[in-house]
Amino acid sequence: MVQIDAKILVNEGIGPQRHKMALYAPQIGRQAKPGQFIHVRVSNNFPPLLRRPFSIHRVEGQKIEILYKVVGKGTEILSEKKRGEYLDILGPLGKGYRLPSATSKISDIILVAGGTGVASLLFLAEAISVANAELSILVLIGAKNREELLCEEDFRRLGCRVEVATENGSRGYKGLASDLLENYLPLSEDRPKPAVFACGPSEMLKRIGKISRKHRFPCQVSLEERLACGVGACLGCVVKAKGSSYTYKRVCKDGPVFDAGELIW
Amino acid sequence: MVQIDAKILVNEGIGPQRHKMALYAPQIGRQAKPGQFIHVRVSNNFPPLLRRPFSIHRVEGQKIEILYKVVGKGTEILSEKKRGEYLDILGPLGKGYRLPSATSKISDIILVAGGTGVASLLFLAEAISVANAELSILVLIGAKNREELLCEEDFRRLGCRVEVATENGSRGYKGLASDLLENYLPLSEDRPKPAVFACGPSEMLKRIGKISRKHRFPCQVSLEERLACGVGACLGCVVKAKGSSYTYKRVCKDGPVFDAGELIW
Amino acid sequence: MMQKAKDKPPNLGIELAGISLKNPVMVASGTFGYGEEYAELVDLNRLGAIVAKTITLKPRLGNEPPRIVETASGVLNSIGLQNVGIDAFINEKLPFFREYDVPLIVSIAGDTIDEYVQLAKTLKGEEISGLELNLSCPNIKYGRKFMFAQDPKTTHQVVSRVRKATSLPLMVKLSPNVTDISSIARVCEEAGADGVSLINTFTGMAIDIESRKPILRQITGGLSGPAIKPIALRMVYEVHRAVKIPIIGIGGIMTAGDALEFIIAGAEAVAIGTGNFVDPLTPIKVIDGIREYMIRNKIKDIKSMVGSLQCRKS
Amino acid sequence: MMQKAKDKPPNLGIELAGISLKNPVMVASGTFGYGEEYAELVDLNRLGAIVAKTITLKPRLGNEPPRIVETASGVLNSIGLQNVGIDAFINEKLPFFREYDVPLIVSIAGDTIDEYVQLAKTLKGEEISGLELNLSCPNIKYGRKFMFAQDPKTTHQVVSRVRKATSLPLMVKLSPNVTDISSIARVCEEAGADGVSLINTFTGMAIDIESRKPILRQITGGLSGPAIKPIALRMVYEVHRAVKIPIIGIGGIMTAGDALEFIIAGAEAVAIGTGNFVDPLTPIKVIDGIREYMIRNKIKDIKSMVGSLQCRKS
Ligand SMILES: Cc1cc2nc3c(=O)[nH]c(=O)nc-3n(C[C@H](O)[C@H](O)[C@H](O)COP(=O)(O)OP(=O)(O)OC[C@H]3O[C@@H](n4cnc5c(N)ncnc54)[C@H](O)[C@@H]3O)c2cc1C
Ligand SMILES: Cc1cc2nc3c(=O)[nH]c(=O)nc-3n(C[C@H](O)[C@H](O)[C@H](O)COP(=O)(O)OP(=O)(O)OC[C@H]3O[C@@H](n4cnc5c(N)ncnc54)[C@H](O)[C@@H]3O)c2cc1C
Ligand SMILES: Cc1cc2nc3c(=O)[nH]c(=O)nc-3n(C[C@H](O)[C@H](O)[C@H](O)COP(=O)(O)O)c2cc1C
Ligand SMILES: Cc1cc2nc3c(=O)[nH]c(=O)nc-3n(C[C@H](O)[C@H](O)[C@H](O)COP(=O)(O)O)c2cc1C
Ligand code: FES
Ligand code: FES
Repeated sequence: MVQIDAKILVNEGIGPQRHKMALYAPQIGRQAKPGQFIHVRVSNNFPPLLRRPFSIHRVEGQKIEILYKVVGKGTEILSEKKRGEYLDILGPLGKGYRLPSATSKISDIILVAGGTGVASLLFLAEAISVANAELSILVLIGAKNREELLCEEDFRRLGCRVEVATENGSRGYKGLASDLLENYLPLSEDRPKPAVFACGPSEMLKRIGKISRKHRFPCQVSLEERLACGVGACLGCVVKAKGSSYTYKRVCKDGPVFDAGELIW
Repeated sequence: MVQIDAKILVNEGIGPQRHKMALYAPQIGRQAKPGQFIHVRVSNNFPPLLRRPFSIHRVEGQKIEILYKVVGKGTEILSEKKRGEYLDILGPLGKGYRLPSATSKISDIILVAGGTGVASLLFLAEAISVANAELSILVLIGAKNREELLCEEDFRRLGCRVEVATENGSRGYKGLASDLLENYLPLSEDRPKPAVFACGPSEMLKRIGKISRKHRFPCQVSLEERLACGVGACLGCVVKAKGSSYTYKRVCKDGPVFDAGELIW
Repeated sequence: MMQKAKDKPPNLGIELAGISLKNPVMVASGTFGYGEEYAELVDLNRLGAIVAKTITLKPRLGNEPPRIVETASGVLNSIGLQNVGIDAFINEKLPFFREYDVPLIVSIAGDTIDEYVQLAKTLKGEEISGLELNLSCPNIKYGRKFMFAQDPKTTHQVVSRVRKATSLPLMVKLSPNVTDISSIARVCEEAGADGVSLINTFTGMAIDIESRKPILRQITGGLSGPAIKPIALRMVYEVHRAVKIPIIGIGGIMTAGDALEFIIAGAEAVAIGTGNFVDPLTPIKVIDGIREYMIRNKIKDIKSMVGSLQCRKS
Repeated sequence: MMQKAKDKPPNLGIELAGISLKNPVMVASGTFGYGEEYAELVDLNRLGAIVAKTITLKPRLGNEPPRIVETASGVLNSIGLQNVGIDAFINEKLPFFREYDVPLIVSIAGDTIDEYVQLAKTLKGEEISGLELNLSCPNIKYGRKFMFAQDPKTTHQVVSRVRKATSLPLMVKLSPNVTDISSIARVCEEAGADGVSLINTFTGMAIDIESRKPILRQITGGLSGPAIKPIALRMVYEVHRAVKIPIIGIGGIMTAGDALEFIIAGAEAVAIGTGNFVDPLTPIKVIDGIREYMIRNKIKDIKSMVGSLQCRKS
């Protein structure tokens, strides 16, 4: 974990209200694992007062990328930043996805991405395709409409199979990415269960969590909560998790990636 | 007085931390009198929460100009605005300079400008040279150093005589503009007194006020105070003025131009 | 925004303590002068009501400047109730309002309870819609350490004595500088107030570290603006559960969304203060924004929104 | 910044209620975890002191999320004192600090006075520099409507009972949600406190107008950040004139300038809360900025700044 002033190398629109930013941040890139995030001070002025968290989308040489959607003041200001400016960022933060270990019986990986949830899952797909090249990866991407679909080609280029769902049916399956997942189930008994990794709106994750409980496959989900410190100090970002009765875990430090099974939804 | 979204036509540096901005604002230009100001919302975000006031520097056809110095957050943000963006402005506000009436015995005009005080005085010089072309205008400009001197040539082009003072002596007289004024005094008894108009730091205005009292010449000064509403409603911007014992006058509405004689300093 | 012909426009009108308002958006005392200052920029007839700058018996010069300083998302002011006095107000300022179709609420303040009573009596028979007792100006010390609104006992005395002296709708403007604003509001209700205005400013200060002097000549001033909104909103929420009389929500309102938060928390109406300085059209934009919200959410009557907060626990 | 050889560097060290601090800049309770969370980013040895997250007798789970929402120049939180409990704190968190050369002040809170006493006794003999009694958490209701620090009588009881139970330096953290903070501070002084920490958060709220629900699950939360600085500063100024024990100034400090305002108003030391979230290096930058200010203004000793406000009138 480091705090650096990172130079903006690219900041460009890649879809309606969607932007991609590349930052020169070798110190962070070196350490980064899929599912981790950076905590960005978007402005020295405020609002926004607090930093804003963004998943690490890709690491490429000296640079890291994030992929973000403009939803409020902070992301709006971010989208107006120019190449060559500097951003004060903290990272890499949080606990990322647990990659399938070499000895696991997993043979299939399913990634379920809703909206900007693709951001961390592309990084994950890259990591798996390097570390566990033998695994087949299926990516289910959901979006409101075809314009808002992201990263389809990037996943294909990695050799993943990609299925698409849009809420208005303007591309692929008409419905939600979680429907696509359900269509693949129940799984036949004769082959090992897939490992599912999901990132997207909390409603989607909740639904996938339920499916994973029902069909008993391993499932990691990456959550979003409002963060303050981002480093585990303020206890502002907790989610309910299983404990003796229950306990609260910090999205920023114990997560953002959790086993679906440990959460109380 | 109107509120408009004015398009920025020019916003350029003209010296160290000094900028000139031209705005498309025919509605304001038509009404504007020298000494009046506009009240600018520099950002939809805050800080700065409150508007920032700037004297009207020139009116040229459909456009008005302001001349400003970056001293804090508001003016910093202003200096970063780009041509083509819009600014929410109120104006023209306040009571401007009272021009010498056609029947007055005044033959000489002296303008004393400190720092960005030149802003409103150039507009005044233009107005006088149109309305009272027979009057001779002497302009005394003061600044910290030669780099910070503003508008010298603009005044000359209007046919004014210009004398310059810098605090470090890097141009003209070494000292203050108010010293220059004092050097012209005492005035001989045989010719009519000059009318003095001054705009600049409050210390300078105080000194000039004193000189005017001593030598008994008419003197108008343009004051600065922290404004809130800018339209006379909040009573936040008052200065002490003579009354039965004393009274408070609003810089934004009763001023910013006052007769030096009515102020209690 | 599209609207079918058969849809009736939403009703923004309310009855506030007996005063009919076209909409629940007023302008707060001290931030809108005597109305005339903003008349060139704002269509006064569109406002729910105007609360005039607080008036005292005698004209007051107010505090020495500087009186204003900006803080993070806020403004400190120490105007000190500069005003023309009740007589000049009636003679010189009131006639202006006859040209307008907007309720005028007159804010009054006194150094003593008798002065409040005398002010209320003096205003009897004038063409005004209501009174607001300003018991909470942080820039005036009534010869003692506290404001009226910081003490339940004096609050009760002022309100009940003024209540007897006037039949005009009577609002009481409370101070947030208290431990328990609900109990003060309850006292107002018991003493016969028709409503409470929440809140006046918080006492605060700012220091110039170079000169090591307070920036305001008066040392302290009243904090207003978006900075205080969360606290004001909480106070409205608390008081709404404590009293039955209507609440005027005040504090940092800049947008229709802010105003709606106050209404949902329990305010019958809202008033805009500092927002007027930032953008004179704030009240108008807030009114339009509330209307759009109601159309979008198919809300027919603003009254159904008041106190409609849905709490998952209590 | 140039400095002549003969110029001694300015002295930022202070003696705070018997604790020696390298400089007057601490980190506030609840905003810096148990120190370890920030250790990778901040050189803890440079801090004046660390005030740990408030500890209770039993572990507490804290409130249901959402617990955080940003407001204009502020943050509302309703953590609800989630903490590991005193035993785990001593066994698991304290050892970490042995590696560092920085005073640790432990903040404690109880549901009853007895619990405060018991906590103080349990911490006897531990390697800590002082205690801070948190009497002012707005997210905990001690079975009644008010916090301890909203009532002079209970405040006196807690402080004097804990005073008897410990010889450690004893700070009391006060609430700004009161009518008269000076009187509460005076009570602390009388009851034997070695200092007061001003201020904890203001109770506030925020509403989501689309769902018409409070954004925080707990409905209300504590407001911190730059928004509250002017009020916190005023409270420090008032309390400085009312008591002789040292004051720790807290509330919205983001820069050295902010910290200096508090010191000039009368704070012996300051603590940074929300500022840590915005920039973990805030405390370090504040320390450096204070030093630069002192050099620039030829101030040899920080102590000469405390309460050095020059008021043109009183
Ligand atoms: C670990 C983590 C990783 C993330 N990665 C990405 C990413 O890769 N790409 C991306 O586009 N976004 C990501 N997000 C979300 C992103 O941080 C928010 O969209 C951003 O902070 C919004 O800032 P804003 O100032 O633009 O919006 P705001 O003005 O703060 O909020 C806009 C709206 O969104 C709501 N909102 C904002 N943040 C949250 C939240 N955390 N939980 C619930 N509601 C919220 C607000 O209530 C409001 O309605 C991530 C969040 C977390 C916690
Ligand atoms: C009627 C009027 C006309 C003006 N015309 C011009 C002009 O033509 N050109 C120009 O450059 N400036 C002009 N000013 C001054 C200008 O408005 C301020 O410099 C500007 O508002 C500063 O904004 P800021 O946010 O950059 O600085 P801030 O961050 O607000 O302040 C920076 C520093 O300046 C001090 N300061 C700011 N405003 C004032 C004030 N009004 N009185 C005393 N101290 C203050 C602050 O205390 C602080 O130390 C005028 C002011 C008035 C009242
Ligand atoms: C410059 C100024 C002057 C004010 N004068 C008065 C006043 O005379 N009487 C009064 O009751 N409130 C007065 N107030 C308080 C406002 O009416 C309002 O209660 C407060 O500013 C909070 O609302 P806001 O955050 O929208 O400004 C004044 C506020 C400001 C900023
Ligand atoms: C997320 C958060 C948690 C806090 N937890 C505590 C706490 O456990 N004990 C305490 O005394 N104060 C707590 N506080 C209050 C701070 O210590 C501090 O008094 C307050 O935030 C004001 O300072 P600031 O504006 O610099 O944040 C907390 C504040 C925040 C923002
Ligand atoms: S954001 Fe502070 S603990 Fe997670
Ligand atoms: S700024 Fe409001 S009266 Fe002048």
